[in-house]
Amino acid sequence: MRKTECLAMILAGGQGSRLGALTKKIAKPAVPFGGKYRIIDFPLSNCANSGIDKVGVLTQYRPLELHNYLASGSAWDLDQKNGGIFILPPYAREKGADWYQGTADAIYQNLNFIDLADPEYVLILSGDHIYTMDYSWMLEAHKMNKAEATIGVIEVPWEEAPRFGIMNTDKTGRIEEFEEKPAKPKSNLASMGIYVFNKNFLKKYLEEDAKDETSSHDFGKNIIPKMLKDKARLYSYAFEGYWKDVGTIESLWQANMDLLQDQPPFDLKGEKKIYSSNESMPPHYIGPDAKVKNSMISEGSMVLGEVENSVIFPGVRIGKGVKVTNSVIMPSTVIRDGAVVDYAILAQNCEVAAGAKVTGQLGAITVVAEGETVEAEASGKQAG
Amino acid sequence: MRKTECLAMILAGGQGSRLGALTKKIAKPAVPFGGKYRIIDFPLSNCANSGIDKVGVLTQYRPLELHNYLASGSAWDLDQKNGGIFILPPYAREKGADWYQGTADAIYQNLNFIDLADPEYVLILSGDHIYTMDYSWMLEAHKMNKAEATIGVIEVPWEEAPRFGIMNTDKTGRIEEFEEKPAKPKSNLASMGIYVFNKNFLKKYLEEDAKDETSSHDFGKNIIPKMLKDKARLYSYAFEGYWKDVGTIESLWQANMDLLQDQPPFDLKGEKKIYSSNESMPPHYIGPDAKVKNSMISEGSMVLGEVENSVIFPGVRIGKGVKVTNSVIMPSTVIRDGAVVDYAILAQNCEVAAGAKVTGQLGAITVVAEGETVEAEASGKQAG
Amino acid sequence: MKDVMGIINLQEDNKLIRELTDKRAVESMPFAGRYRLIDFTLSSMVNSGILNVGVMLPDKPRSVLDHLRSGKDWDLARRHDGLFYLPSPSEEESIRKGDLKNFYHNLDFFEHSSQKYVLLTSGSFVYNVDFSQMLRFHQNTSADITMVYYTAKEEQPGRNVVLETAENGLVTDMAEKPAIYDDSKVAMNVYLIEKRIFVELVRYTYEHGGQDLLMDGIIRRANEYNIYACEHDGYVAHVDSTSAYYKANMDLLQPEVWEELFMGSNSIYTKGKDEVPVQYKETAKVKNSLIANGCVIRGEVENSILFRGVTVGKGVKIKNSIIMQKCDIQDDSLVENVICDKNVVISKEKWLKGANNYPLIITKNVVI
Amino acid sequence: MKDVMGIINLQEDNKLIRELTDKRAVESMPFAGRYRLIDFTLSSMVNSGILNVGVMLPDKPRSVLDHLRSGKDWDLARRHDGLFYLPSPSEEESIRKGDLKNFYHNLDFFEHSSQKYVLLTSGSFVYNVDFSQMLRFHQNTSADITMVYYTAKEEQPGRNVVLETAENGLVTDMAEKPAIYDDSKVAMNVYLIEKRIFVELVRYTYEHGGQDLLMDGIIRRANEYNIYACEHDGYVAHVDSTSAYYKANMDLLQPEVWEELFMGSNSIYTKGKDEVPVQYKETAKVKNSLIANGCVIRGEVENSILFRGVTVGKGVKIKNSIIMQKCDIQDDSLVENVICDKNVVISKEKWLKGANNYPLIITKNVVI
Repeated sequence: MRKTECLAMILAGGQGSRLGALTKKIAKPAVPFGGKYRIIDFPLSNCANSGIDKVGVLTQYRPLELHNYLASGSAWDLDQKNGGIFILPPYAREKGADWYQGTADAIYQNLNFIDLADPEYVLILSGDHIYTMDYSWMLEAHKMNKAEATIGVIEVPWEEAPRFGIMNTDKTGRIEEFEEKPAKPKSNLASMGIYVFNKNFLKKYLEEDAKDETSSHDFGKNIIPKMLKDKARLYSYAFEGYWKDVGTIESLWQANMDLLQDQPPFDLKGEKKIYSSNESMPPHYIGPDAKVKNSMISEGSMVLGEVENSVIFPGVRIGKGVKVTNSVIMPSTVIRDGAVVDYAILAQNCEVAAGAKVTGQLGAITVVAEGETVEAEASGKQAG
Repeated sequence: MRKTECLAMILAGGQGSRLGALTKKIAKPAVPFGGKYRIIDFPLSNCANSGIDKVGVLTQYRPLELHNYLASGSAWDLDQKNGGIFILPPYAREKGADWYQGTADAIYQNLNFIDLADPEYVLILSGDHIYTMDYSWMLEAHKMNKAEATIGVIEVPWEEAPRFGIMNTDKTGRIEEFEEKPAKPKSNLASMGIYVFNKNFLKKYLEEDAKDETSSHDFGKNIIPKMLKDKARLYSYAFEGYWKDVGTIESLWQANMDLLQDQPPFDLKGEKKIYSSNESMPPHYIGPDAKVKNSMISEGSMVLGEVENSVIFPGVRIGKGVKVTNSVIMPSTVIRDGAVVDYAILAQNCEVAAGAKVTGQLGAITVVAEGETVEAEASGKQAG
Repeated sequence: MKDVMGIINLQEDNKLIRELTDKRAVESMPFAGRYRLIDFTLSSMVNSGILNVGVMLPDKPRSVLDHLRSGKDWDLARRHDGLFYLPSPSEEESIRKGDLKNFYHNLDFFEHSSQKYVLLTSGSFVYNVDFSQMLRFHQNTSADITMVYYTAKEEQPGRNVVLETAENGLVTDMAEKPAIYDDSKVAMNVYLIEKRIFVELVRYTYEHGGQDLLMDGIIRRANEYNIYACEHDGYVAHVDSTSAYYKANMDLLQPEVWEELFMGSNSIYTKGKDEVPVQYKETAKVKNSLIANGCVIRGEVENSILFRGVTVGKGVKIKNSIIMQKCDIQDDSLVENVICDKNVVISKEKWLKGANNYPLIITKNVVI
Repeated sequence: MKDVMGIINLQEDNKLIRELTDKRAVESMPFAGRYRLIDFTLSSMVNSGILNVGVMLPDKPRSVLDHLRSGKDWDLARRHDGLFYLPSPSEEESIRKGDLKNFYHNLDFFEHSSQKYVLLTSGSFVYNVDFSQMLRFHQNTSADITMVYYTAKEEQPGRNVVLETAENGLVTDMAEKPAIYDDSKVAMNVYLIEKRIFVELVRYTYEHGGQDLLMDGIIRRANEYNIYACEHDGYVAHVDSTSAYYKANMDLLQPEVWEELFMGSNSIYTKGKDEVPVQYKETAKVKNSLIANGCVIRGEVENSILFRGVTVGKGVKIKNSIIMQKCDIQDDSLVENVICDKNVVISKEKWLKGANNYPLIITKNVVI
């Protein structure tokens, strides 16, 4: 059997409560993004494009729906003999089941999975970010540095640095200090929440941390500082490019809008493709009286009205006389004749009745939750 | 999307404690049987051969190891777009995780999985039995009878009937009475633990049963009697052929030995193939001084000594001067020169040292647990 | 339907559509923005529950092999059954003409398959059919051979087999006609036959000098078999000429046809390309068109079909045209009544215009 | 190795092994009880981490297509990359002889692939090689072309390319010889080349009248390239004649060879058949033999290789023989020094005996 060199573990988070109504029925990694993708398509496609073929997905919430989306993993070519996608919810154990307490605890609870796969390196990823990255280069740097841990970092504007975990490194990239949300940052290198660890090194720290009742079992707060205190060989690996947290309604909306710029800061058509698992649908149809500009539209949709500055997912119906502006319309949602949608995110399988209005504003995007219907009389603003 | 007509749920049981040392490291469905198979290959192959492509496997225990064996399901052609194998351990839920309390509770706890698949019929199978059966015929009978539930039954010798759940039916096969282990059975039609239910009908009874605190949440003890009390349309479906419970050490050993008869009662070479997920191994090698008779031997093994009345799994090494008789040797076990093995089951990856002895007797089969080594000085009998 | 094996016969006569089939089989013609013609019959088989499909390779197999590959996109990359390629016999095995020799030299494939029935189709029809209804009809009528027809709604040239049937579906006459008329019952080249009968038919006919399965095997021997036909009342197009190809594409601009073929409970599958959604830029104006993923549009498009990855520059006007994969239509050019094959570049300010009923065809990889 | 694409060239000259390759390519010859020859190079590629493999189809493609199918058994039924079939050009495209035209007419496959290197092998060698070591060697030496050789341990007839190398592996001479001698460095028909160089080599050589990749492309132009070779010191056999075929099979009865080829960390994959374990009955006597699953044995077998599903009756004696899939050797017959192709039936009490160094060959499907 071929050996797994590097195992990826994607922290797909809890109930994703910052995304509110969008995660009522689905786990955060399965939230649609970018006209046809799901958030988890990005780390999974990065894994596939980096030659990593075994991936654990740690989620507390709605594992079955996620399992249905990921299926056998064939969309990402992860259905291989020794590879595959493994969904890892908190299982019942002899002592009963525990919710994952923090990022480190989630990995700790799955140490038996890691031991079974028996990789040399463990790559830990977050399921909240939109970016493309070839992890094999980071792994290469990790080996060259003879590091015990390598942390992906990105330069952020100095004024935003206090919102992040900040690395202070020497000239070789070795991390000397790590400050979680420092008031006065000494550098603008922020942690991307991407870690490569030597497996046994990681295991030792996780086991120690699990015994520490004062720990909040978090990589940024507990594990990394402890490693630094022990003078372990921690290196940074600098990433350049688009990297965006989509963990809130506003940031999710903004990241979708970023794609509509004439020269978008993030090019979905880049050298490495983003794979996703979609139902087979025909090219979309634009009707005789439709007007579409500055927008993205995907397969299986039918547009008879007007669409501007918007992202339209597969299987959407936009009726005659409809105006959709500054909005994100997720799969299979129906907007009937004459309705108006502005500054809104409509989740999957929604219906906006004929003549109804769904309008928000910049900074206060209106969200319609999965499967809901907006009637004409009840139209107006709904809380996000 | 193609609709799932019939969803199969395999009750893969608890810690399988009746199989003792064999289930120390693996779940019962993954226990090897018949020279190259695992117990779960039989219901899975039956599903594949019956055109059922979506299967839930309910197990409390070691879901990861089972996941590793089942992988994407491709060995059974279950890695299809709307199909697949779903391993369903007790997940953590909002209220915390519960162990499955009984067969009915296990299905009840996975009603959301059944709702997602949304089949018309649910086929419930047990993971303890060796047999081949085309379930599509049973489903056809279920539809023809306009039944709400259909139970697979097999004629057992009258003297054994008190060990089973016994059906009393009218001439049309409609079940009038069900007696669990009756002292004086009125019929010899025993339940095989194979049920077809109309989905909504099943759901209603499971939800009622879950509320009943006096219930032990078992199909045979609670659900079926309740349905009969309500005069529901329950039919029997008679199966003819080999059907063997392999839930104990002795029955597992006997079922292996059954295969060695000159005309075995159960033909693995039947019309419908039994599929299994095996590593790729070459034809086995029989050495110049080997003697093999009345035995089954599989790929990747090397036999230099004597083998009689035994079943040898893949990758086994049998050294010079070894005598293996009346035994079952599971994958990758090594028996070194001059050792003697009689009336024993050796689990996977065991080692029997040169000159060591592992001997049991009829009715008291010796078991060596996975990964253990039997030294020459410590040789002799080990408890099963 | 696990008792039925499918066979797709890719041995069509290409002459009427030569410009577009110079390097490919007609069945692998790009169609409807992202499909190939063969996707329709193959998806219909898969959706009907057929798990074992043999594809009789055409003389130019490259485009078919490249499209279908492992069969995974149709769920046919299976360990048991799944997609099989059946090559034509080499010259030393047979120098006879016609499709019958291909069946004859692949008879072992039929004999080794476990299914009881054979469903034989051709790859040049556009339809979305549930063949499981056909099996039920076949079993109820106890037919030896069941065919499928559609009722023509208008006159149309082109060789087709036209049926006459009794009320119960029994075929009373069957003949190849040079054109079809209103209410003709036109055969869709779909045959359901018990395998035993099919093997006997192929073997007997070939060994007695037959060349063509339909002509020599079925039409000439029609009186020996109990032949029934059932009607398909959904959308059908037979792509046997350039004009039929153009018309069938344009039919999809009727939303009812688009909905019926693609958006019902049975999808049409094709090779996945992971293209990004269509980007409509500030200056885009699109009307009554089908636009496939991967396109970037800055110009005007009307009554047209754009395949995956087409770029439409500023000031471009595309009308009544079919633009295949990865074409690049550069700024200020005009394209009307045109079929552009794959990878064509129309450079800036070019004007291309075909006739209303006779589209201009631009062959693959050309730069204009 | 995700930067390397594999190409298996199935264009071998079959003449020396004609009885067994009448209906199949030499690369799909059954071997070692359950494999086909092509499994060895294909599995080596997959185990080395190559994800994109093109198979240049031979003139008789049926047996290769039937064996490899979707590529799923080798983990090559992928959505991106995976197994590709590259058909030979049709006669109207090229009437030239040699293998070069096949490369030339499939150049678009190379150009559309994302990998930087091409690994070219042939399908008639038996070995289990880790090509990732070869890539490291190639990168370290900055070679244009890297080849692999083995050092011959005995004289042997048969055309082979023999190399001379400097100490650092630089190839100083390369020539086709009619036989090999002790210590000859024999090329294993494995080439690692940067794709850019490979495409240029094929295009230039073909467009200047070349026919054979090795002869016209590499040997004649050897002085234009920096060619290195590295040694493979494991088991190798080149199956280029019936006697080489027989000998290579018999080599597997040495447990060291069997262990090295099959039981190391890299498996050899093949088409799965889900055969049951071998059943040894009361009267079975088997010595020094390889027995594949699905066999049922009641007689005696010695120094032989039994493929999947062979039945050996009571009183049978099989010695020094290779019995392929599904043969039925009935009671009391004697079979010595024989190669039985697939599905042969030896009926009761028949005696068949070939010479010690010249096995008797029984062709497919024969009943004796």
